[in-house]
Amino acid sequence: MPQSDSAHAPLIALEGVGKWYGSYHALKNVNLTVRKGEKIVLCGPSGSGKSTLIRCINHLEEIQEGSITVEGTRLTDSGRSIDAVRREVGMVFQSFNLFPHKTIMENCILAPMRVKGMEKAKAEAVARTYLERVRILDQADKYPAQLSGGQQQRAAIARALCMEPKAMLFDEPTSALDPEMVKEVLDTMIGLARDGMTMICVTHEMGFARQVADRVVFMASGEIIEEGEPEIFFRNPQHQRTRAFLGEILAHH
Amino acid sequence: MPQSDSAHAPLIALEGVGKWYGSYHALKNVNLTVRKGEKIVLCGPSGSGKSTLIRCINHLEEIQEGSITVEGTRLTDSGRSIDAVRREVGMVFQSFNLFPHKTIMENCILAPMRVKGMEKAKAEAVARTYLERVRILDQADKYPAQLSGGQQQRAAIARALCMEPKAMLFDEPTSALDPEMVKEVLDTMIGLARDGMTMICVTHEMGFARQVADRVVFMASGEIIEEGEPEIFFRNPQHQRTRAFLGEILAHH
Amino acid sequence: MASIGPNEIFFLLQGLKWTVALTLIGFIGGGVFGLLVALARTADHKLARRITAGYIAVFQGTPLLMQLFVVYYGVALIGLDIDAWLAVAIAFTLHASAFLGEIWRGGIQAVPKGQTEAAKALGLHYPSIMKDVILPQAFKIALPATIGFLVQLIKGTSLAAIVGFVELSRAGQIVSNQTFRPLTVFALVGLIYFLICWPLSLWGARQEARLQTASR
Amino acid sequence: MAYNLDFSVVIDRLPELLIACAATIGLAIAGMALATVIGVLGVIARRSTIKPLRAAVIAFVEIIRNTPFLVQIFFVFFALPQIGLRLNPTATAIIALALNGGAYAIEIIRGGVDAIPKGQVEAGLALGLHKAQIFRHIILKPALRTVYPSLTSQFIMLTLTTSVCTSIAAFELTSVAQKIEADTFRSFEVYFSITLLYLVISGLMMGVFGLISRLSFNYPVK
Amino acid sequence: ASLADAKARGKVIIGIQGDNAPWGFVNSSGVQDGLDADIGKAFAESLGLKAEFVPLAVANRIPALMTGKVDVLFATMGMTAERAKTIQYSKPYAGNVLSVYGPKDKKIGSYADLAGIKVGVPKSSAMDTALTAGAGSTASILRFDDDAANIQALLSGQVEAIGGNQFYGDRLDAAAKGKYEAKFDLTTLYNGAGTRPGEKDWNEAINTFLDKIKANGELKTIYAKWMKRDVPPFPEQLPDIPFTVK
Ligand SMILES: Nc1ncnc2c1ncn2[C@@H]1O[C@H](COP(=O)(O)OP(=O)(O)OP(=O)(O)O)[C@@H](O)[C@H]1O
Ligand SMILES: Nc1ncnc2c1ncn2[C@@H]1O[C@H](COP(=O)(O)OP(=O)(O)OP(=O)(O)O)[C@@H](O)[C@H]1O
Ligand SMILES: [Mg+2]
Ligand SMILES: [Mg+2]
Repeated sequence: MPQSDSAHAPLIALEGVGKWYGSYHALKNVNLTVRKGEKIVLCGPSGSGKSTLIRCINHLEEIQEGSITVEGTRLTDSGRSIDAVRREVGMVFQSFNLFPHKTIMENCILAPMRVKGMEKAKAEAVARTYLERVRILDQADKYPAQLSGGQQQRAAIARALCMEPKAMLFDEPTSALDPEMVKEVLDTMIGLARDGMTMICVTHEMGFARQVADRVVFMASGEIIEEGEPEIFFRNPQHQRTRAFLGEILAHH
Repeated sequence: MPQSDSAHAPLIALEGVGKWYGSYHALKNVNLTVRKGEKIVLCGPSGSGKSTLIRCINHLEEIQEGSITVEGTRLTDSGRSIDAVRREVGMVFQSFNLFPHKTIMENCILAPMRVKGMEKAKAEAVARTYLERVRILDQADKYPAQLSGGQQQRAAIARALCMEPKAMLFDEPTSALDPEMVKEVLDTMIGLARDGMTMICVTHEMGFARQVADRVVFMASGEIIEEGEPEIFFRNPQHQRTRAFLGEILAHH
Repeated sequence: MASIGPNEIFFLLQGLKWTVALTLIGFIGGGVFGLLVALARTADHKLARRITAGYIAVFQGTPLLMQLFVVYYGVALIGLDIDAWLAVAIAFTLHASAFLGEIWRGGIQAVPKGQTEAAKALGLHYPSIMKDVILPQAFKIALPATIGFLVQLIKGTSLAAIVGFVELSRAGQIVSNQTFRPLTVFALVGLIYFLICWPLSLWGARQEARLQTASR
Repeated sequence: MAYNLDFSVVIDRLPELLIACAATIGLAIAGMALATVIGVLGVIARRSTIKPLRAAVIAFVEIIRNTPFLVQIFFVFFALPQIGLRLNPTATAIIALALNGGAYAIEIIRGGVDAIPKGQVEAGLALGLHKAQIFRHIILKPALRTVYPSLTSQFIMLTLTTSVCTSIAAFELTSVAQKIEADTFRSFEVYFSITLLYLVISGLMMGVFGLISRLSFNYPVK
Repeated sequence: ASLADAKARGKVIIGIQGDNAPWGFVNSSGVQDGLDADIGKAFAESLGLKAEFVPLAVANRIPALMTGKVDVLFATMGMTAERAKTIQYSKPYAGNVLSVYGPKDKKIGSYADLAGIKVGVPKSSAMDTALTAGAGSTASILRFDDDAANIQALLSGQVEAIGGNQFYGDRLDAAAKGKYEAKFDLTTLYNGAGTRPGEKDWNEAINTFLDKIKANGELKTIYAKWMKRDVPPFPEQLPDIPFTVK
């Protein structure tokens, strides 16, 4: 079966990706492969293109150069390839983006029902599993506005998990949270990582990176400057810019 | 002359002040005296009543119990006493509250002209003095939106100074600012303090408190829990709640 | 039976003159009283707020046609013999002041509270707080809605026909009764209204867009 | 003044007036319902990728908003028969009200849709939902909630506009009032009374709008 | 204002319809014209006064009279008993032959033939009153703002018949030659001048004036000019419609 064949083939592969916003060159010749089960932490200064990169992976942004392949499907402008990729890849945003007019449960079952055509009862059962996993099952019937930031972000993670994606993209999932709530979200993500989820995570939580990342990727000015295992990356960064950046973050924490 | 007699009498005196928002008891039996030239830093956890306290001093909020006296004028509901007090007391807000449709210069001359009946030329001369003092004279003809946060806050300070108040109230003047701009505003305030301005300042900038405060006042749940000279206050807080609070702030900084 | 010639067109334009005059009367009168309504509606005085709220509810809850009628004849009925012009001016002023008052109340309340507080802390009094600080900002916020109402008012003047004003619509009706071509005449009348209202609407939309980019 | 107010003619014909009130409310509700549908469909069309469709919606909105309702209803009544579409006065009134209210509704609802944070759409896309599903399940309800106050005050105006439908002989409150006035020449009494009736009708409408809002937008927001 | 007041100010203020040719209307030059205007002018002259016209709509002619905005109404007012309870009519000065008009190929010979069909009338007009009385319960009567809309409704097929006055024939012919005809006459309705109830001075002055122009042929001239026909015979009295103040 091709499935088992590709177990060691990359789940996500970016090759020579170039992206422009108008005339602004936001991503420059980006190459990145993520194998199944790998956890990547993406870091870099503000404006370096981290968000752009992960948004390109599920086609929230179009690329102009190179190719992006997810589970063997090459992402083109065709609706079908976009659908296929989005079904395999879940995404969690900095600002949660829960739907305010739906309860947490309704947030979770919307896509399984509409996209996968799942029955309501089935979708709710799935949702309960994942809400349990992020430990907010007791909040299922509340509306987003009734939850704390940390609970909202965990609900957003559960919502993405309900589509049972093969990989998850996180864009600074803790940076809009009050300090007390950061930990509960990071713990949830660590749990996911332990269970073998493939993850690309933009974050500056270096403790998290040390604990779970297989590789840390450092971007600046739209390019990947350097990547490596966390221990090596943090102890002995190769590039001047990486050193400057790490110096700055560590000073703040 | 009574003026010189009262040089050592309190400039601002609160006696047994009680304040309710509906049924919520926001200030409880607050007693505080501020002598001329004294600098008070007010701190305490969120919701403890710090803003409420200083807003009562210039009657942005009404009190229901006790009395507030400014320069011998007892603050009652009468328009005259409110006017007298507001003329003596300047206030600077967390969110600057500059008038967006007026230039910085126009912001500065409005009150001197309308309240004191000053001529335009005279008011502008006064404004120039204070804009110079907060070092944004070159921005006088710009609109607030064209200035950085730090510049806006300094403009707000200059605007208050143009009324030549005897005391200044600051409500977290730096907490809406980006970190780079905090220092320029604090420096301006330190300068004011050096020149002998009487000040009550709500802030969590403990460096500032150490440097300029004559007394630090700690509030919790609408009460003044403890007060003292900064060195003594920080080194050896008497109350459990003060210790807990200081522990928390210092951990963050 | 006449056809639609230069005479008829000229007659319509004569009507247009009254349309414009009525609009101006309503807008100016309504503007002045609307300001008072807006101020009373946002005042600290509870009774003032209540009364203006009732006033607004009545004028926004009944057709302009009825308002014109009730004012025009009601005033006469209580024994005041007033000129038609004055009656219409009063009716449009009452109508427009309720709408503009409500629009500007929204504008006043949309100005951040900190602005009033800062002004009070500087020692400014109510008239100066309003005139120098709040109203200039409130008008800017309310400009698109104000222009929207102006368009509404232009169209609304057609109802002044009930008290005998030969403004554009009524002129159209008269011409249509002489020429017996209501369709053509009303198309023409519609076109004239459109040519006056559309530029205003576009201007309003532009102001709104500008306001939105400014607040971003 | 020699004139003596005598409301007995109004009281005598109260049953007729109340039926007319019901007719006015009926016209208003039908007009509002269709206007809402036109509003939503119009917004969808305005957001479509088909340029002529967008242009048509814009033209429709501008023409309706910048001409008096009287002219519009005349057209529906007298011009449509020329292309073979003959509608009775009540149907004409409803259609004219719906078109008029719909044009305003398009503009109002569009504002609400534009105010939906981009992140909501992106979250929908990331979950694999399609554009239509996102509009239907994610955008529509919060957008309607945001604009509900403007939409309902527009609908109150629509209710009052039904009075103009008397021009094409539709049966509603103003036409009955005019009939009673013509029969009896008791102008003051009749017009005072129906002004009051309109006030009651619009008050009722506002009450119902409040109720609808409480029932259908019952989710909390920050 | 009383007659004496009017004499003091030198003019009679006359309410007239603004858009009902050929009775009373504002012509394209913005001047009052028509049968009512000519009679009004003659009335003012007979008193040695000037006439000032106030153009009114159907909806506001009564209020204008009642609130004293006009002294008298020559405003194409059909005389009915019900209306006579509110205003004081003078003796009749014009007659209005009202008929039902419809397509030539449709058989309409009486009220009975109107059952179940749509019939248009100008709102508050004499045709309205007559048709409502005759077929109000069987036909569906649509009331339009004015003659133009009423005729347009027939032309566009929105109604199958209309109630009209003696001028409708020409107008229908002009719009669609040979397609429509008068079907049957409804009634002859008489127009009288209106004054405020109880005001004897005006009522008497008008009646005196009307008697005079009926006798000296002046009415005949005016009538011929606008109505293009002879003055009809007027009844001495109408049931429940007093011509004079009691
Ligand atoms: N929609 C857009 N249009 C134009 N430029 C954009 C757009 N989105 C992002 N950019 C620009 O592209 C660059 C990269 O943006 P991106 O959001 O990917 O940075 P980032 O690394 O995520 O930064 P941050 O840490 O601040 O989130 C920035 O210079 C940004 O201004
Ligand atoms: N206008 C108001 N109406 C009702 N309650 C109020 C109002 N303003 C403040 N409060 C309440 O009074 C209490 C004290 O508020 P205050 O703003 O003085 O606190 P603070 O010490 O300034 O807090 P922070 O550090 O967050 O600014 C809080 O519980 C607050 O919720
Ligand atoms: Mg980013
Ligand atoms: Mg505070």
